[in-house]
Parts: sequence; structure tokens; C-alpha cells
Amino acid sequence: MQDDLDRLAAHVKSGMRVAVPVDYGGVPMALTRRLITRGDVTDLHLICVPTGGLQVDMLIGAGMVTTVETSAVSLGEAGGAPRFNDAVRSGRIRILDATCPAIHAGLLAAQKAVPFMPIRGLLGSDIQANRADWQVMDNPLSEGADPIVLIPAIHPDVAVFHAPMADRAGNVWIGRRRELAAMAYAARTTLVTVERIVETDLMADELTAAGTLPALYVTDVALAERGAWPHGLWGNYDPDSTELRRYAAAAKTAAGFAAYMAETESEIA
Amino acid sequence: MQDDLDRLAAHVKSGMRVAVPVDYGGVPMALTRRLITRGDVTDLHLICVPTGGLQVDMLIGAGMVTTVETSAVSLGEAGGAPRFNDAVRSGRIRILDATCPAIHAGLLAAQKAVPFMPIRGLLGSDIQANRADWQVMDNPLSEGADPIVLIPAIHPDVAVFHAPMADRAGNVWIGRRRELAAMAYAARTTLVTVERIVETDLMADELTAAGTLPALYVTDVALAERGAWPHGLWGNYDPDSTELRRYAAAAKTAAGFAAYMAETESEIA
Amino acid sequence: MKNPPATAREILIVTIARLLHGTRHVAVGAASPIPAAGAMLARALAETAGEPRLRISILGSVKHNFFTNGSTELFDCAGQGRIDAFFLGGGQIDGAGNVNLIGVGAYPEMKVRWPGSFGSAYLYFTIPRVILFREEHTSRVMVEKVDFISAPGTSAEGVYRKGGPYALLTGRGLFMFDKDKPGFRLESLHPGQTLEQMHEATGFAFDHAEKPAETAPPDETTLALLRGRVLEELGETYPDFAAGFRTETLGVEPKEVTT
Amino acid sequence: MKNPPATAREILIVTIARLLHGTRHVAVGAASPIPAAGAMLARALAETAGEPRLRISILGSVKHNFFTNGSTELFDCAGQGRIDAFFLGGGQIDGAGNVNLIGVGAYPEMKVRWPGSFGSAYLYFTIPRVILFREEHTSRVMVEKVDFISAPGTSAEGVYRKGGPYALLTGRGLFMFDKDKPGFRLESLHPGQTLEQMHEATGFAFDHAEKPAETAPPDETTLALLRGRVLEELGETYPDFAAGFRTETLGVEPKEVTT
Repeated sequence: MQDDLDRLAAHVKSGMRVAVPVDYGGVPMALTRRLITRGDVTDLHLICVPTGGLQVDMLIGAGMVTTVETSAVSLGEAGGAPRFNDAVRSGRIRILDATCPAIHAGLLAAQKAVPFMPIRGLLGSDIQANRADWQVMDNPLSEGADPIVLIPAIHPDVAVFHAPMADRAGNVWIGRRRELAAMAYAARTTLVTVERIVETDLMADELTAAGTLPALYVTDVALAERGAWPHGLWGNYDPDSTELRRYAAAAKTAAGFAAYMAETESEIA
Repeated sequence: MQDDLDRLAAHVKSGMRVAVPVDYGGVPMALTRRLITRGDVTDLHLICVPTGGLQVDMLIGAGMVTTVETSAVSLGEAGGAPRFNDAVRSGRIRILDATCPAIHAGLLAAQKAVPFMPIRGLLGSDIQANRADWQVMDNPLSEGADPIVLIPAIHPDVAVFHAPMADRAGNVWIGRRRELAAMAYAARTTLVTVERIVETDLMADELTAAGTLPALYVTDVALAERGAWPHGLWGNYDPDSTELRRYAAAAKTAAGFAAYMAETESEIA
Repeated sequence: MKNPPATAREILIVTIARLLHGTRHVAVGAASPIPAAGAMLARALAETAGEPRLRISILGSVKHNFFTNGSTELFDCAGQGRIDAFFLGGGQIDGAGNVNLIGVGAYPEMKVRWPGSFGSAYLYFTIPRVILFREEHTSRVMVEKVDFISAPGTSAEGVYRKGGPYALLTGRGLFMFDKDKPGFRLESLHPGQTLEQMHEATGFAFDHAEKPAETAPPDETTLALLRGRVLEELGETYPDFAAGFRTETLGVEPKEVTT
Repeated sequence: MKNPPATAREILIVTIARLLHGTRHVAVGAASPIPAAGAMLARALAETAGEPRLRISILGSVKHNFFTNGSTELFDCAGQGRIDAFFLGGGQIDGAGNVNLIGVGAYPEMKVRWPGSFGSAYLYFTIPRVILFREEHTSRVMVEKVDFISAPGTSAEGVYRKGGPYALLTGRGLFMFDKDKPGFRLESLHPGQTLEQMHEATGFAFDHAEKPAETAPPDETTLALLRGRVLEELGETYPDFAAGFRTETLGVEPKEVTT
């Protein structure tokens, strides 16, 4: 039977550029598992804002990813991301290594509807050397030579995240996690899962409005209790480090990953 | 006797670049009147974020301003800004006409510590034609010719604004008025007056934290009840349109301005 | 009892609602009750017709503020293509669609100085349907060439431009903008206006039919919607305007349009 | 009863506190209890000495989070010059101060892949005192030349650079970075380490005194502060680490430094 998660998942199509949040910033794991269970999407280009965790590792393990643009992928305290590391080593995915503020700069360029953002740093790094899409130019406002890197705008097709609450109009409370808003501003479609849907208007009270992403930027919302699990959700629950370690151990091999996914699937989906 | 407003005012020195907020966004009128009463500051370069009102008109009337960078100055419903208009017509101040998002872009460049921000629009306007400091270049990421304007970073020496509340640690609640944060990020010194000082920690509760400018960016805070009057303060009080009209009528002439200032001084200072 | 016929103001509001048909998100300046009323009417009409919801952002309003990222968000939102229509006034407007919000005379020490250009030099480039709205239609406003271009009506080939002038609505009539020409074409004269008066009051040349149409008054349903629901919504944000409007419409010294 | 002498870990923490002296704002990565402890000790010492307050931002922590503008704010704040010190690890660190957080072998299909460069390629350019901290000091970590430069130790003339390597602290000793050379100079060996062992464990050449000093242990006051107030503060963010630390320090199987 189709439910709200399916309705959200249906927006994600093969080949899309999907922006995903940092592991402590509201990872939509329930939606991710649903995408994997549906099994109809491949060739995703993931943009980690600015790093990735379990979500990225699982999507790679499930064979749904072609490219990952990121500043890092790891399982945090549980160690390296096994399916990501394996896929990079074997060349099964294309990796676009970045640095955190460069990813923020690319999204900001999209938010500001400009073709690029300048950024300091990066010069002389092999990150820069390996990014043909990033250009170095001399700062035209400087009298002397002053090389600076230009990061092209990053336009995700879809941004996905999990947040504490939304109201009936589709306004989403993100609190201080404003990179979630940045993802939504930059993306064409934004899909949000939440712990709860409130009956009040989040925009009507200045206190809640200050931490709210307006419905204007939100394509669709679905309820997903503990929807970030086993990642944590700030102010709601901590990461389940036992589960993350269990995954880390299991996913060391492709077979172990498959077994893990089959076994834990029914709990969530 | 020196009080908190004097302590704040003492940070503002002649020749400084001072960022001031939009007329509905928390204008520190009590602090402005104190600056005028002290009478020891001249040659200010005002940066209106992105437009100015009574505050700007009064500082100009008091002869404290040399340059105004702005997208507009007016008294809103009360009509044109008389001292501003007169000073521009007579050439007594230098006017750097801008457009709202260009001022935001300049502050954002300072926030991001980059020398410039690109911005769309502006080409073919006389605003652009009169800003020698703004450069036009061809977007280096485009294959064809694609001219784009670069706005240099705006680095205010001081940012001043009035807000609903601060806590004892100097965290200031600004709610949705995030351009106040943008001013503070860009400025070296940030001076804030508030309606009330609360005993709780604004950063400790995620709900208030979401609308809080951290103390990290705040140089000093002073209590000033109804400190935006006769401008309004969102969620607290409306503009006093009678007073604004009274000022607009009086300040049509330099003499009328002087009389108004002498007469209303004691009420506030 | 039949409703009194539409007033001049109501004709403007109804015309704005027509110009906004099909839009999804309209932004309105702070002190713009007529454009706001037009947008609210367009929203009510869309709802009645079962069309997609129209979102209205009124700048500076707390109630009609869909933004939470400070005063930069309007511009970001426009740049992202999320705003379909906006209103611009103009101390001077010329036949090429150029708008002057700066003043009269030689810049910068002008004879008359107005507040400034606000966001026009950006929004005119990014919002597809910019409606130039100015009730005063005299040859000092509608000039051959503006003294200062706050925002140009058109741009050279190769310049990034997603938006621009769509229509010019004044107290005398409605013009549509043809960006290929570039220039205005008179679409209709408001009731009581003549082509001759229009030429006299307009400093720039414009295209027109030999016998221009008259701006159509609203039908009964639309008028009822305007005087009922829309006026009520409007009163929440512009109480003084709504009260004056009510007086004007319902009879004391009615400045009615003679149809 | 006299306090037990400082453990190896305590020596690291105290050394970090010394390196942070005079800073106003220190940022610490999420899973970095030793740097966090060093910063907390520096803060306590500054407070005791009546020096300006030291602010500590712990990334990913809710309690020690001074930021309200999302994950971009750390970088903006660093760019603005509002962060004085930061810690970087490194899968490989070389004698030119280059840091590799990407992996071992030829990029991109490396033999060993690590998580990635995080913000290093920006923060290394913008924060004045970057302290390279890695407990493991072996020739596989301290290499002659890194396989991949996540962040370079120095930059060519004319490149905008406000920050860079300040010191390298490992389980074996403390090095200070000389950006003019560029290279590291051994400042002190931790108790129990010899210069010979240090050369053997280090893949790059470094300057040193003929007889390098020994890293100084903390005085009694500092040690008491660390074991009291700092350990308590640390426990709020890193409960497991603080518990382990307490066990180590107070006696069960003490790995004490022989002084």
C-alpha cells in the first residue's frame, strides 16, 4: 500500500542530483530505506552538505549511486564508511572530493542565483587540483596578483532531510540547522520527513518562525517517527551507536551489507 | 553622568563606516539621539542595510555624515527624508546609490571573507554606471559573453541596531531579522540596544537559539526601553506615525530641524 | 438591490487581478494597498476556479511574510525564480520601460531627490511579470526619457535577464509591454478616458488600436468577491485604506465610474 | 597525600593548553576529547590568571555551540578572523606541514581511503594557530611527502593566507612550525622518548637542539585544575572519555609518566 513515504520517494528519479545533510543534522533514514526498498532508482549524484554518513553508505551499497560530491563520508565513532570506501577504491563510483565551505559556497551561489561564489583557501591542495569544474582567477578588484577559486553554483534536483516538526501548511522547523534551509533554497524539489506534525502555524509565532523553513521551499512532508534512526536528531534522540557499529561491522563486505539490509528492512519499511 | 548608552556611543568615532538597519528592522534611535547629543562625532560613512529612515535623516541633519551608501532613504508613510534630500541636492553629502541586494551582497562578501560577490541585474542602470567601485566582468564559467557585476566586500567599522532582548552573556534575540546578523558578521564592532535583558540563556533553548545572534559577534549591549521610538519594533510596538509626521514637517528646514531636536532632546537623552 | 457599479479604484484592482492570472507567488511592496488588493482578488478568483493556490508576500508585513531569512530573502527568492509577479512604481517611467526612482535633474545633485532605487535594479531583471503601477498619469511622470535609470526596461543581448516590464497600469489606462519593439502598446482606456487625453498626458509614443478598448469592469461575482472577502482580508493589513474604500464604494460621496 | 604524577595524556593536555595561551576563541572538532580538554584547561588557567575569557566551540556539540547559522558559520567565523586556534589531525602529515585526510596510494582509486578532507583546505588558510595533533607517531603517519594534499602547509607568495600550521603535537613530542623554512623544529620530547626513537618514527627531516628539552609536566596547581574542574567540564561532553581518564589517573593500572 502506498503511504506518505512512498509519495515522497516517488519524487526521486534516476540520474538526479540529491543533496543530503550531515550525519548530526537531520538525516532522513526512513525515507532512505524506503528508496532502497522501492529499488527503482539508480545513477544518483549525491551532494553531501557538507559530509555524509550512513545514508550515503547505504545508497552506495545498494548500487544506486554513480557520483558522490562530498567533504567526507564516515560513520563517525563507528569508523569508516565501508561501502563508500570499497566503492571508491574499486572505482565503482566517481568521487568529487571537496572541502566543507566549498560545498556551502556552491549551494549559496544557487541560493543567490549567481553562477559562482569565490572562496579563499584551497589553492595548492590536491582537492583543487582534481576539480576541473572549479576555476582559479585573479581577483579583479586587487591591484597585484591575487588568485582566488570560483566554485560553480550547485543546483540539486532534490534536497532531502529529517526535521523535528512541520505544520499543516508545510512549514518546517529546522532551528539553528540553517544549512537545511540552504539546501532547500538551492534545490528544485525539497522532501522533508518529520518527527511530528503540529496543528499550530509555525510562522504565526515569531519565536518558532525564526527557526522555520517556509513552506514556499518545501515540496512535500511526511511523518516518520524516529525517522533519522540510527542517526540522532538534535533535541530529540541521540545516535544509536550500537546499531551504527553493528552496521559498520556487517557492511565490511557486500554480502554482509546485503544480509544487514534484508534483516533490518522489516523493522522500518 | 555616563551610562550604558554613553559606553556604547563611545565606540563610534569620526570617520567610521557605520551600518544601520532598515526602518522596520530595529533602528537604535535612543543610541542615535545620544550620539547626536554627545556631539563629538563627524564624517560618518553610513551604510544603510539596505535602506534608511529617521536615523539617517537625523544624523545628516546634525552634520555628522559625509557619505551615505543606500538603496533609499525615506520616512515611509511620513514622506521623503527632508535633511537627506536637502543634503543630496546641495551636494553636502556624497551619495552612493545602490540597490538592496547589492548592499546585502557586499555584507555577505565580508561575512564570507571574500573580496567580492557576483550579482545579477544592475547592468544598464545608472546605479551601476555611477559606481566606479563595482566592476563588470565576463562570467569566467560561461562559454559565451556573460557580463556580471562584482560587488566589493563591505566592511563596516561598526554595526548598530535595536532588538527585543539580550541575555546577560550578550546573546541577542533577532528572530527572523537575519540581516541584523549579517551586519554583525561583517562589522568589526557591533553595538546593540534592547528592550529588555533576560536572565535565561538564549542559547540554551533551541527555540530561542534559532533566532539568536551569538555574543561572539556582539561588542556591547545596553538597555533602552522603547529604544527604536518613533520607529517601531516588530512584535513590541508600532511606529509612532504622528511623531514621524511631526518630524517630517519640522525638518523641512535646517532651523526647523534644530528646533525639533532641541525640543525633543530631553525626552530621550 | 443591485450592487453600485465599480469605482475607478475597483477597476484598477480588477485589472491587476487579471494581470496576475496564472501566477503562483506574487510579492507586493509595503505601502501598496491597491496591488495587494489586486493580488488578494486574484487569489480568491483562483480559489473559486479551483486553480493552484496563489501565494502573496507583502513586504514589511509580519502577517503576510513568508520569509524567515532576513531582508535578503526576497531577492534570493526572486533570483531562484520563485516569484512570478511584482509591482514597481516610478517617479518617472519612459517609453522604453525604464524606471527612475532617484530624482529629477542631473545626478547626483538633483533638483528633486526621491528616496532611491530600492530593489528595482535587481527585481526588474529577475521577476517575469513586473507590473508598473502608478495612479498619476501625467507628462511629468510618463516621460520620453527618464533622467536616471534606476532599472532599465530592456537589456542588451547576452545580458542575463529573466524578468522585466509586463504591463503599465495607471489611472488612465492599461498598457502591455512589447520587449521586442521595445515599447508599450495601449491595451485599454479606463472608463471616461479618451485617446486624445492619453496622448496629452504621456511623454512617450505608444502603439494603440485605432479605437482602443475600454478597460472592462468586473462581473457581478468578481465585484461581490472584492467587496466581501477581499476587502475583509485587506483590512487586516491596510485598515485605513480598507475603511476609506468601504466608504467610497458604499455611498458617501461616491466617486463612481460612469459606465 | 601528594597527587600522582601526570600521565602521558595529561602531558598532552597541558601542552595543548600552553599552545593556546593568549587565544580568545578556539574551535575543536567533534570527536576530539584531548584537544577539548586542553582548551578547557587553557580557559581555566586564563580565568585564574585574570586574563581575557577564552571561548571554546566544540563542533557538533549542542552545549558548546556558539553558532546559530548552520554548519557554514564555523567557516565564515574563521574567515572573519574570529577563531584563533583549531586542531587538525591527518592520516599523513609531512615535513612541509602538508596534511592528507584522503587516503594512501594514487588518487582517486586509492589503496586505503579515509573519510575526506572536511574543512581542512579552508581552515588551514584562515586560522592563525592550527595545531596538528595526532597521538600515533610512526613513519606511516609522519611521512616525507603526503600521497594527497588535503591542505598545504604553506602557500606561494601572493596567495591569501592568514593561517597555517603552528605546532605538531604527537604521542612522542612537540614540534613548532617554521613557515619561512618551511619545516618543523622539535621543541621537546615527551618523558621517556629519545631523539633516536624520534628520528626512526619520523619520515621527514626536522630541526632540533643537540639535546632536546623534555616536555614539561604541569605544576601542582595546573594538575589540580585539570583533575578537578576541567575533568568535570569534559565529562559533560565526553562522558566515556572522562570516565576512562579518571580511572587512568586515579590508579587502576596507572600508565604514569616516569619523571
